Amino acid sequence: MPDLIWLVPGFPLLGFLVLVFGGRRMPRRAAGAVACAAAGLALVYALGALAFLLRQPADARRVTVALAPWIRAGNLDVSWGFLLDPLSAVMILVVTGVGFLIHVYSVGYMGDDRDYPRFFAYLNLFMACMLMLVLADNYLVMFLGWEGVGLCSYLLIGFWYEKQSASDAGKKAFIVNRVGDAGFLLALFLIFHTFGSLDFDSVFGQAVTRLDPGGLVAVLIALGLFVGATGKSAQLPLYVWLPDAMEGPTPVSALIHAATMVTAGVYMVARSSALFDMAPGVLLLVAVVGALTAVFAATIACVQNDIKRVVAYSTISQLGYMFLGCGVGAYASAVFHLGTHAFFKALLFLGAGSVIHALGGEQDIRKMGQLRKKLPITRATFLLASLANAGIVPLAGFWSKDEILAAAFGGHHYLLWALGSAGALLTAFYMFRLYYTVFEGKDHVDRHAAHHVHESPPVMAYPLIALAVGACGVGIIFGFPPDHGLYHRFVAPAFGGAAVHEIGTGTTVGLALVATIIALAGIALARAWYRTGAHPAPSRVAERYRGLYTTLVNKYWVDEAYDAAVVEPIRRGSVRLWKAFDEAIVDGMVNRVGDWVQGWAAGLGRFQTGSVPTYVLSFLVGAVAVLGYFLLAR
Amino acid sequence: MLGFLVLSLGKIVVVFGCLMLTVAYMTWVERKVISDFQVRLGPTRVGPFGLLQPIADGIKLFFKEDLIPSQVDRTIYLLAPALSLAPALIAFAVIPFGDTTTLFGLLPAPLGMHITDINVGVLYIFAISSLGVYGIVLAGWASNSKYALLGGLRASAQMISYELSMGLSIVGVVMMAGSLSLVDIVKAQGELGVWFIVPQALGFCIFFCCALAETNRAPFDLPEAETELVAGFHVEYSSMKFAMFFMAEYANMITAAALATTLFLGGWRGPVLPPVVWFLLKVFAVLYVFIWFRATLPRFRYDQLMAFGWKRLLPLALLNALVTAAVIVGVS
Amino acid sequence: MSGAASLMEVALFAVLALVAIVAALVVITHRHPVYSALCLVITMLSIAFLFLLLRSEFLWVMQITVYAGAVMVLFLFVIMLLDLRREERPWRFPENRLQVGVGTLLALALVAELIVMAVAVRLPGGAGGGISPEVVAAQGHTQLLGRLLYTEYVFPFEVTSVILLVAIVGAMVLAKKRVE
Amino acid sequence: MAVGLPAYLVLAAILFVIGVAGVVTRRNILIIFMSVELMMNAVNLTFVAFSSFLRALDGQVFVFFILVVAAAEVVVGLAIIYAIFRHRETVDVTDMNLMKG
Repeated sequence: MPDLIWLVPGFPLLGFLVLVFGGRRMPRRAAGAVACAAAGLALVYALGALAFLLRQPADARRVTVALAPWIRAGNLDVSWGFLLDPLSAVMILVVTGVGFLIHVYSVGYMGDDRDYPRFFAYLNLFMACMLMLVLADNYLVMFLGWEGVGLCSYLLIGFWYEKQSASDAGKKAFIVNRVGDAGFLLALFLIFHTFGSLDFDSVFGQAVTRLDPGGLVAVLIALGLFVGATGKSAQLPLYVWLPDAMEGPTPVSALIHAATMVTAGVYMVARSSALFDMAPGVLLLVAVVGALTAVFAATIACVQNDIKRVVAYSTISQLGYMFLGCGVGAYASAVFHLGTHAFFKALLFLGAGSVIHALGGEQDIRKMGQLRKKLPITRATFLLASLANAGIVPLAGFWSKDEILAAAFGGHHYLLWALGSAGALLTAFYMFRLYYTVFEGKDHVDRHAAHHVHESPPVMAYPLIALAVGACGVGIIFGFPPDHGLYHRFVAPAFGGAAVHEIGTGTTVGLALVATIIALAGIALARAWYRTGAHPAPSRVAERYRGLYTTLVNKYWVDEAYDAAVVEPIRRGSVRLWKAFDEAIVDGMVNRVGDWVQGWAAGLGRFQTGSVPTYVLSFLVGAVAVLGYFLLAR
Repeated sequence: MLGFLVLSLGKIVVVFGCLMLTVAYMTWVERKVISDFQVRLGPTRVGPFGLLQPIADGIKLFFKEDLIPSQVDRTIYLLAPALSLAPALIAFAVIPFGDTTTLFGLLPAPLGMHITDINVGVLYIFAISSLGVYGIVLAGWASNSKYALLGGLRASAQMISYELSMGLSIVGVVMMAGSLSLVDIVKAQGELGVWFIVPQALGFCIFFCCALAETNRAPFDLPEAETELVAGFHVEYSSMKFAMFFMAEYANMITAAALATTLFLGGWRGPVLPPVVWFLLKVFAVLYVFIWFRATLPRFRYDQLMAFGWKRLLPLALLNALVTAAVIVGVS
Repeated sequence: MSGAASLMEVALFAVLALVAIVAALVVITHRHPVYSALCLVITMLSIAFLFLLLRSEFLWVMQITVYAGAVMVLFLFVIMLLDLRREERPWRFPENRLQVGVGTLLALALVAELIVMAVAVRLPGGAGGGISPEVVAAQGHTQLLGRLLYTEYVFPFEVTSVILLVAIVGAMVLAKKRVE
Repeated sequence: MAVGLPAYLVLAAILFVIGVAGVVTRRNILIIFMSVELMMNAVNLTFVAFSSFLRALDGQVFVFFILVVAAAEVVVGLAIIYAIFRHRETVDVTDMNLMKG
């Protein structure tokens, strides 16, 4: 069985190839079926891989499969190798499970799009790259997957490339990610320089012996990896691309920009825990950045009016929690949150997509309201996802988020815990602001659109229901009791028993109570303000704190600041270089050489009479001269 | 040295004489055989069974007025018949008619019954016969007549095309004998105990088809197709020069038959009768088949002829060479 | 070797050389291409028999088959196809006079140089490559050459076959009538 | 052998230069082409002569290759001449000057 692990990314890759070369020639239904079958088969094999791992004894759940050599140059030796351990098993299950459901959903959501096969081809390619990323047994294959998902993200954000904003958003995502990738790449160079290898086994095995705890090399490696992670996982300060990425089709937002790709950074940090543990300072930085991002994004989410952007900022915020978890050493909990978050955030996005689909493309929540009657399934699943996201017992989000906060508390990072809790309050508030505004409150739906409002077809509804079951169930089934549930017993060995600060049961229960109260408070406030849709408080508060409100609505003017600080100077410098260097010097040189050659050629061309006898005659002169020289030289 | 010269000269004279006689009587044989096929009598008046007919014909042609059309290129027009006949006769130099002989005890040492035996005998015959084209093509061109020119071009294209297949068809024989010398090839058939026509049946068929085409015989006699080209390349020729073309054609036929005999039919080998008799018997048998074909088969169309040569015979000959080589490698 | 045979050989060489040179001169001076071609055939045949004089039987027949039997027939074909006739004397054209004069002068210089070099050639002593006429007579010229071709020179040999293929295709493409 | 190597070489030189003279002085491209063939034959003669006097067959192998390549060259060359003639109705090289620089 482990020999067949390559089939997990292999099936989506095959699907991609089939769709790319034959997609236009096959019926639309067939294209969707191929893509879903590829994702489904990958899911089956992922389940098989899990079953295989479970049959092994707990300390032997780690299999490396080397398929073929890839690069051999000097002492660089990289092979196509896959690593199957509990961590990657969890990741492939999340990717294939959520991915498969989103594929099915897409069949309905993208049903009317003319580029249907292209969409599924990209989606399959994304699956293949993402699975390669999480299954890699060395940093280079991981990096290949990493760049592959980045490419797919770019392609899918800009899927509707005729739309200026979509193609701009795609480019923005790609360029911002380059910044992070540069850090990642530098870290890889440094790893290879230090360890002479890029294989996980040998790097992590030597981490303790070759690296000084807190030493410069360890710090630089960890910092580089973390920079890469902030880019891919949209953390401060590189988060700016993710909200714009909502220009892509909604299933893409759900799959790539909520459930899977953006969590690649978290996975990478967790996978590299051995290296991060050698740099405690960077670990603290990870935690601080995570916590700050969690609150920062949550504050923006409170005032946004685009349904998908609210969810997007929520994603950034939740990713912050995951990094907070990594930062305080609770890698397993961070990955657990990654898994639960994949379910409820994908569900939120798909629910949002269902609403948008029903309203014929409308995304502004100020033009929604009272949709609960018309969209009962969407409404129910969306409510469950909101509760899960807000962290209400016993839904998924509660377990994982609480573990992270408890870990922060147990690690004596009280400030970080406080920030996290504040974020939780905001989370509950904005989630239910969204829910009440969309499904209850006042009906602001456009008269023309109102006629067409309908519940989504079964092909979209069933994935919603399946994800809702997941959002409700995974937390309590796998995560209870906290830190000792099924999930932890399975995954913890992968982190080599990293020091998670034990806290007493009493403290755990107490923290859970506090968190629940905070979440309920947020929900209560949102209910009070937005349930009827006529409460004057929101506008009064906005009026009162006009400065703060404007700042939030404009997202702290971060985009504008980047424009002024980075984009504009580069642009102006480039223009100067173009005029001063490229046109004057480079072009000038080329033109000068061209003129020179042309002049000579015009002169020499006179000898080219085109008359054969002349050529032969000159040939003969040469022959006589050469022979004469030889005779004389003798 | 002198003895060698005298002997060689003697052999040349004997062979040349016999050959010319055979050529002359081949016309008679052909007319008789064809008339048999067509259920008529053929020449009967001149001598018993018309046996003196060839001589009468020769005398007639010899004394006929020698016409030279005014617009011809004289030098080449006069040269062409000789260029046609000479290669046909020269080729005979390497054919072995029999084993060695002492000429009933007249000679001090046994003498090979061939004018010469050279290492590259087979290639020599092909080289010489490839020169035969000149006579035809130059006759056609020099005559300054469109029938003659077309006939000449047709003839040379046909000969060049079929020469290829012919050369390839005997590769099998050469490989089996391990030599290009005709004497050695005959010897090899003796040692093998069976004529090469048995293992090289396909090669023989190809060779025979090519020989028909090379000698411009029916069904490949397009260069002389009376119905289209009046008489082909020699339409402007008359009298003795015309006779020379005729002689060249028959000499070529005899060469081809002798070559077929030597390469495929065991040469002069045979029981009881003396070798020379066997050789002549086999040659006349092959010649009879030549005539038989002429009496039986209709003429090809020109494109069919080319297609047959290039698309059928050539691949078949290649296949034959390939299979023979494979078998030889496999056996050894 | 007996004196008579030697004399015979010298006489044959003299005759063949003379025929070759005279025919070659006719090739480049005759105003009718057909005569040029025929004289070239004569030169080539003479050279072929010189090969025989040098005990190179295989190349003798090959020279006849390839050059006289194939190449020159092709020349004749093309001449007839293009229907070329007697042309004007070259020195009738003023712009050609200089060319002919200078060319002849240079050619004379070249032949003088070459003859000086040819006469000065000295062969290394000893048995040379060891393929004496006796060895050739014993083992057969064709056999020896064939062995060399299929062992030491097998790669060039195979490359030549590719060249032939290319030539066939090239000639067909060039000579084919463009179908409008 | 009664005739020495220099005799063959001188004969070859003369034939070669006759070929050269033909190429230089004639204007008919077919004659020029024939002169080239003549030059090649002269070279073949030197090859065979050297080979024979050096008692090594390699020179004759070269002649074999030259024969084959010459055949190929003639086929293509004549095809080109034919193609030129079809387009320009001439075999005079002084009329073939389209490649003038």
